[in-house]
Amino acid sequence: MKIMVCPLNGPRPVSEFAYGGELRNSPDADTCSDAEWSAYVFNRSGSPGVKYEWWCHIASGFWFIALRDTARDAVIATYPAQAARNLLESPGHAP
Amino acid sequence: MFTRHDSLKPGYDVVVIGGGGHGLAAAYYLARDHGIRNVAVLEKGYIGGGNTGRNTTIIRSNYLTPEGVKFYDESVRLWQDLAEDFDLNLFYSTRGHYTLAHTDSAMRTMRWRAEVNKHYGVQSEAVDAAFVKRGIPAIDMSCGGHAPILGALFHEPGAIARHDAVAWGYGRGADRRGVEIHQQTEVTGIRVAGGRVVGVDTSRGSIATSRVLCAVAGFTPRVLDLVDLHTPIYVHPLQAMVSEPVKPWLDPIIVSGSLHVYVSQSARGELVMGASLDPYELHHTRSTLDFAEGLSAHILDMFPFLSEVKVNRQWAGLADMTPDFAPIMGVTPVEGFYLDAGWGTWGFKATPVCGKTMSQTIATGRNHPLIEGFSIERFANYRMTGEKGAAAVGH
Amino acid sequence: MRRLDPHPQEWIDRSTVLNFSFEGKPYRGFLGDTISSALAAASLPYLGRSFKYHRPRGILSFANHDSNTLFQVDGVPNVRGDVTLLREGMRVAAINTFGGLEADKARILDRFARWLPVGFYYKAFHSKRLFPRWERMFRAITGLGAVALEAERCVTPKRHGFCDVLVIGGGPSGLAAALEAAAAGARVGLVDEAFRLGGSGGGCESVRALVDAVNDSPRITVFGATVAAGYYADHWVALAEPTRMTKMRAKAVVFATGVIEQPAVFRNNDLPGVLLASGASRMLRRYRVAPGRRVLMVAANLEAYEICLDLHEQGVPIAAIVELRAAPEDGEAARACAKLGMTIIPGSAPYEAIAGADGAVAALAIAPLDGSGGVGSAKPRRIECDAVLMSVGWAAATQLYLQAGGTTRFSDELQQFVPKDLPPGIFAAGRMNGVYDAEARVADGKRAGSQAAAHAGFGVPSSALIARSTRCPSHPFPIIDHPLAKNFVDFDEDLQVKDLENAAQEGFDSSELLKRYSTVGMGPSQGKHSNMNALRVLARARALSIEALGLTTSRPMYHPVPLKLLAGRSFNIERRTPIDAEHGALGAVWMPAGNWRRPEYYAVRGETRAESIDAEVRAVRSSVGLIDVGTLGKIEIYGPQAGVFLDRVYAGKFSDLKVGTTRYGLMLDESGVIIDDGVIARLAAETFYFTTTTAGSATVFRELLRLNALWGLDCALVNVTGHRAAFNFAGPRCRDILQSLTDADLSESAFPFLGVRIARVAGVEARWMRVGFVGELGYEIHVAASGAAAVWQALYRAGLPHGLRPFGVEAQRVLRLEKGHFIVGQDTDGLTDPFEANARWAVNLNKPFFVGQRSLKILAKRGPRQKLVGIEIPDSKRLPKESHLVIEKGNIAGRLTSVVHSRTLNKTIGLALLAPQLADAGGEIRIRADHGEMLAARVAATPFYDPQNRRQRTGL
Amino acid sequence: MIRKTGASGPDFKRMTPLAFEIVDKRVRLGLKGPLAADWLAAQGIVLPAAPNSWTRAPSAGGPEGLLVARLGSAEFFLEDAAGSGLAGMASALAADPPGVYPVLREDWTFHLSGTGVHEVLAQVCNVNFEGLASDSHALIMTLMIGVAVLVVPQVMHQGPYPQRRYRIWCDPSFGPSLSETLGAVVVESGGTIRGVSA
Repeated sequence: MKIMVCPLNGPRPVSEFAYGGELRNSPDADTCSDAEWSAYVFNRSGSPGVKYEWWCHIASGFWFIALRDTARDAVIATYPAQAARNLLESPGHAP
Repeated sequence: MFTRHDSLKPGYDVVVIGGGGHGLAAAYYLARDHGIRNVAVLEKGYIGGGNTGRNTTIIRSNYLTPEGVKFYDESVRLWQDLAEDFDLNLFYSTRGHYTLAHTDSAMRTMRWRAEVNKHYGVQSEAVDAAFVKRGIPAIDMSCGGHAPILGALFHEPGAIARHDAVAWGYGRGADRRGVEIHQQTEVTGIRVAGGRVVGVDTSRGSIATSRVLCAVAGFTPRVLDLVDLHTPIYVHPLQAMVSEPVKPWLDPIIVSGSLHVYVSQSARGELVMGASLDPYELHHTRSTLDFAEGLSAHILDMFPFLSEVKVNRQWAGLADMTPDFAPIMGVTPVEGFYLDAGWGTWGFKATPVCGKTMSQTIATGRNHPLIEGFSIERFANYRMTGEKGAAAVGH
Repeated sequence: MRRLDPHPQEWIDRSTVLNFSFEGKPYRGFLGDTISSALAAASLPYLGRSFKYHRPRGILSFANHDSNTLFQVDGVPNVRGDVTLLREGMRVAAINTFGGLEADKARILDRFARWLPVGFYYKAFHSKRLFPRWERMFRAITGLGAVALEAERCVTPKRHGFCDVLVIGGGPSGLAAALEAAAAGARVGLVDEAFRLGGSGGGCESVRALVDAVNDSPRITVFGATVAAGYYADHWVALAEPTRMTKMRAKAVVFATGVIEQPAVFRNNDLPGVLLASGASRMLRRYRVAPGRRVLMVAANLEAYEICLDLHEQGVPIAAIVELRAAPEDGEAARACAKLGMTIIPGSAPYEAIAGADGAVAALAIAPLDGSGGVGSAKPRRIECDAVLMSVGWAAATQLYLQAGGTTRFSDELQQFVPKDLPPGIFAAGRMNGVYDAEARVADGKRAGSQAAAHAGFGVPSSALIARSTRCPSHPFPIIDHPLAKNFVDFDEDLQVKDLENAAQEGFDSSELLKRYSTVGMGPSQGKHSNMNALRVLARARALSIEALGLTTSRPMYHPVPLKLLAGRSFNIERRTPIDAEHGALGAVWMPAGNWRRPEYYAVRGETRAESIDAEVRAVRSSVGLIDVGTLGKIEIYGPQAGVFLDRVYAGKFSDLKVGTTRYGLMLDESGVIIDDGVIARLAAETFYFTTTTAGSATVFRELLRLNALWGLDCALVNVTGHRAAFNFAGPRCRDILQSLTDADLSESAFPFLGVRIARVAGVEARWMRVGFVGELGYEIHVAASGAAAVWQALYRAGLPHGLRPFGVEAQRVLRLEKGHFIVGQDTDGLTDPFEANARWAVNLNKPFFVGQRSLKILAKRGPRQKLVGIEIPDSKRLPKESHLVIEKGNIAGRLTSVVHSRTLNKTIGLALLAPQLADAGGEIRIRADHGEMLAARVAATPFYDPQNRRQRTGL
Repeated sequence: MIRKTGASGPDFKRMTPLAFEIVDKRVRLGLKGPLAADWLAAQGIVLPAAPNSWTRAPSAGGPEGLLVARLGSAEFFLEDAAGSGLAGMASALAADPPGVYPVLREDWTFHLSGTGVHEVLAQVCNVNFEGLASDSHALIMTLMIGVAVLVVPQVMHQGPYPQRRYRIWCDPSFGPSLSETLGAVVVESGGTIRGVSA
């Protein structure tokens, strides 16, 4: 089974984690067009590649960011969730 | 059975990307029903080597939405005559299909599906526990004591078939009608000018064409990138495994959403078993032990006497997933680029009707009525086709 | 075949005789015998029938991959006779026979073989009319053993294992690797399929010394009779032991998996008595069973001569050595054979094996080879023999190595695939690595063991370079054509050379297509004795190199694994509320709710289920009822921005909620679809307490944690779902009863509807919420789990004199439906938005932001596709079922999502999702019930019961 | 045929018999929040420096003293046998100090100890407990047969030899089911289930 290195709990089998999807920028809800918004809500970058993703260590409820190659299932790096806010231009309308 | 072509022609009327069941079926019907024979099918591996040869061969039409039911019902109708059309035995074997319900909310969903199915003339009934026990005498109705079976959705026409043979049948039929099948030929680019398709670049040279069908379930996003189309499609692996052959003991096809199991017994006597999607995005067909462990446990919950039966082989395919669990088909914003994608875990059973509807759509340039509910625009319009409700493990 | 005199190294204990039966007849073997060795010793002509043509078959390989010797043993199908230990009283039978091994009716199929070419089944019987009948016949003759439907579930444990270096293969190189790694300080796991270490060469002195050293090493854990069934990511290997599975996590893996002998392909090469030389050798050394009295060796490598010497030494006469090569390599063994006067016939090939009266081999026809590798026109000559051993080549056991991401190339020098690029932490050694000579194999093992240990952080990696074998152990094309065919490439599937050639001819001419069309390699042995020769046939047919064709993908299982080992105990964990026992004592009839169990209703002697549920409802409406709602998700949120957070995750506004009050909340996803609901209570300026649905509790809390991590607001979430119990105590009498259990002032003015208070009840601190899900004066009482039983009992006792009934999920469904409350997931589906659910009132679109808000603005423009409305059915005789459809002008126009017959209202009521044009109050609709019966119904305003909601507000 | 190597380190060679024990709930205090650490320090509590670790402070609470566990960085779980200062702290916490939030801890508590303890753990959990240092003060958050648990490895000095004991906490709603399952595995492995004790 894949090993994933949780920034808090260290290396654990991937079965201890829940996948939270790709870390994505959302358009500005107040200024974007309906088309831009629906594209954000539904569309995905479906091709294989190296992506920033949300992962949660289930037992500790600890969310973090993993940089993963979805072609090889290789976890390249993991970061605490705070990293999400630096990685995103607009972190889902952070206040 | 197939002609080997040493080189590509400079141009084709239609280029089909993907030599799986869907692509070959579309080519077959283009040639047979629409007289379009100057067609190339480009397959980067070998024909039927993708999900056509990796699925668990279940054929049914007991879907939840009117769009889905009508579409798959037409497919089941086409399946009936396929073997004779091909002069090739597809081992199309009608077994009856049980979707087990272990909770009252599952029973509600089964009845919902049954009512919609019957409305469109599909044989489908929500049945009680006693009916299930009569139909599957060997099953442990308590499922190991922790998931008692309350009833099921019973779909009498549910069937299985020899998956590879479907690709071979369509391939041979297309080949005989002049379609060129090029294996080990990978598409590296799609040339678009003024919003319309003008050609295709491949690992074996460039082709001029004005019409391209993308039928590459599991690889769709990569091809869509070539024409800069954005869709909700994301890819997760779907795994399956097969046992050693044993003498026939299981006729019907059994699916349990709660236990994440589906199982049938092939003509060779193997138990063909599957479960739900892998939990995260991946474009790799590796196998996992967790899958084999979880599935084995649930199989034994239903059939404890299989303890000593051995698992021969496990494998995986790549599934195009969509938010509403319905496919994305037909014309696209790129003129001349046609899409047959988003098959989730249901592509095999749709093979004939996809060939039929996509070939007509390509020939006429207008979406076939049966696929209007599956258009690429439905997301932007917030008009999803809610197949999701029926799809815990909907194989 | 016969048993020889005892030998010190034999694996059997002749002092213990075991009685067993085969095909109903009694036989005897010794302790330590396998089924196959005992039957071989009994000199039976053949032991099984083949899969397709039902040809008689005998022992082939004795290597755990012998599909000729699969048996039905005490009701268990497909038992491998060559590796299954004999037990006293075992009942053994051949599989896949009709009327027994000898009388097998299906043996007639062998005569039809000519009319059953490859792909036959694709080309015949496919008319719609004929197929079903033919399929029944076809299915009956396929399949191998039969499952015993009455057999019980066999439960075996599964465990996680951990080691630094895992060595797969207990032959010389594996043993050396394990010892070297252990010497470097690594903890080592050593796995081998056989009962004893040592591999095929287990007999010799030097190897026995290695075995002893391994058994003495405290750092090495040996897994015997264990199959490394699959390699999974990050050095995780499934070890299938006889009675349990170990999921071994290693830091490095050494593949010393050896090689698997491949048969020569000639007419009737599947006759009983024709077997692989290595198999004969194992049978001889381990079980002292001689392959025959007059043995003929088909040779193409050095091993052939070594085994001949071995046989000679044991007194087994060698009829002749038929050497496919122009001359044997100039080795000691070959010279010794010659010196012993064995007849060596070089440059010759087996042309046809000839069966005797008993069906086993009686002679071999051989012929000189012409330049093209065929036998040309030369007249075959016949040599009498009762056993033919084949020693013509090997295939590297690269399956697991390939699963681990290793790559191979085909070595023309060695005529086998050898490792090319090895991923980090993966090492290969021994014959699988192309190293054949005895000393070199040990040296290669040491090298690999040292490098693996170093990779795991122990010692310095060896820099030794071990050269691959210079002699070729495998013949490039040990395949002889015959006009009458029956020259089998795949014994599992009865595939002959021509079958593969025809498949290639038809265009199935890549490794993968050939496999799928001809099914070569798909049988129980997964091609371990056939894939190499099949590749050679395909390469010849296409005039391509084997390297160019390549191997088919290798997938788990390396060797078939019983479902029981994979399943293990299959634990099933259930959640229970702290008063689970109280429910039991009150006669609860359980129903599953997610992974919880909840009382559906409480059975009372003398009442039917319906009567009990009615009585529970009546109690709530007329007096008081008590229900355990502890399965609801319960979450606390603290901090200066707690209110802001709730504003962002719920559709309603909560930052303005007054301390001491509660408000209903609706949770949406980004697309505006309803995913959850609950009640939010403000306990203090910076403290909120809220509930989620039972089904949603885990996922909703996890998503809230994610959003909090994303937004970085100054607040913290605590999930107390399991730590707090919750009861709903409801009914006109509940306030008076409760007042007797608390000092808190429960008066309307002090504790109004929708208020929340913290006060003791029965001496336990509790959070009280005045909410009205069931539509009566009611209090939801939340207490710490440890206080739950006391409070429940106090409420129950206090209520009893007033006619209290504990009520379950069913009664609650009736009560909530009488109030017209919807249940997320039952009355809404995966696409329902608040407009459609008639819950616009719970949405505040004017907030700066909340999840789903932007999509709601789009949905508002689009307009609802359906509307959730109340309906009444005048005809109270007929009760439709939930999910029955609403039909309008022959089309589906909606669906009944909830329905009950309300005794309280004395009418049938429900909720339905309807097409908007039908959704106006008073509108007539038609529901199609069972058997197509159409029921008239009317759209009605909700709540059905107490429309002004007076009762829950004032308790009047 | 299958031989196991010795258990981890020289100091657990002679273990007491395998046992599973459901432990009485003790006086507990759970809290989290940005200022939780400071607040506890102000109460005179010595905190584990590293996230996911624990310390034991001598206290009136009996031989085992006060257990202070740090879950992640900003959450704490204190446990003590009868009485001790925790009750006082709880009331101080009730005054809602800013940045410090109470966490209700009604967990079920188990002890797993004795010969073969690691074999039992290996059957229910994928963490390599046997590989932990013998003096490990790690606090492990993991899944045991799918249930989220807190595990601390402890060294007990009862009797002549140091004993490895695992203290396991789980959500009370999983308590009955998890304890039944663990108990069954222990019994099958030749161990005993001890009654509720402190």
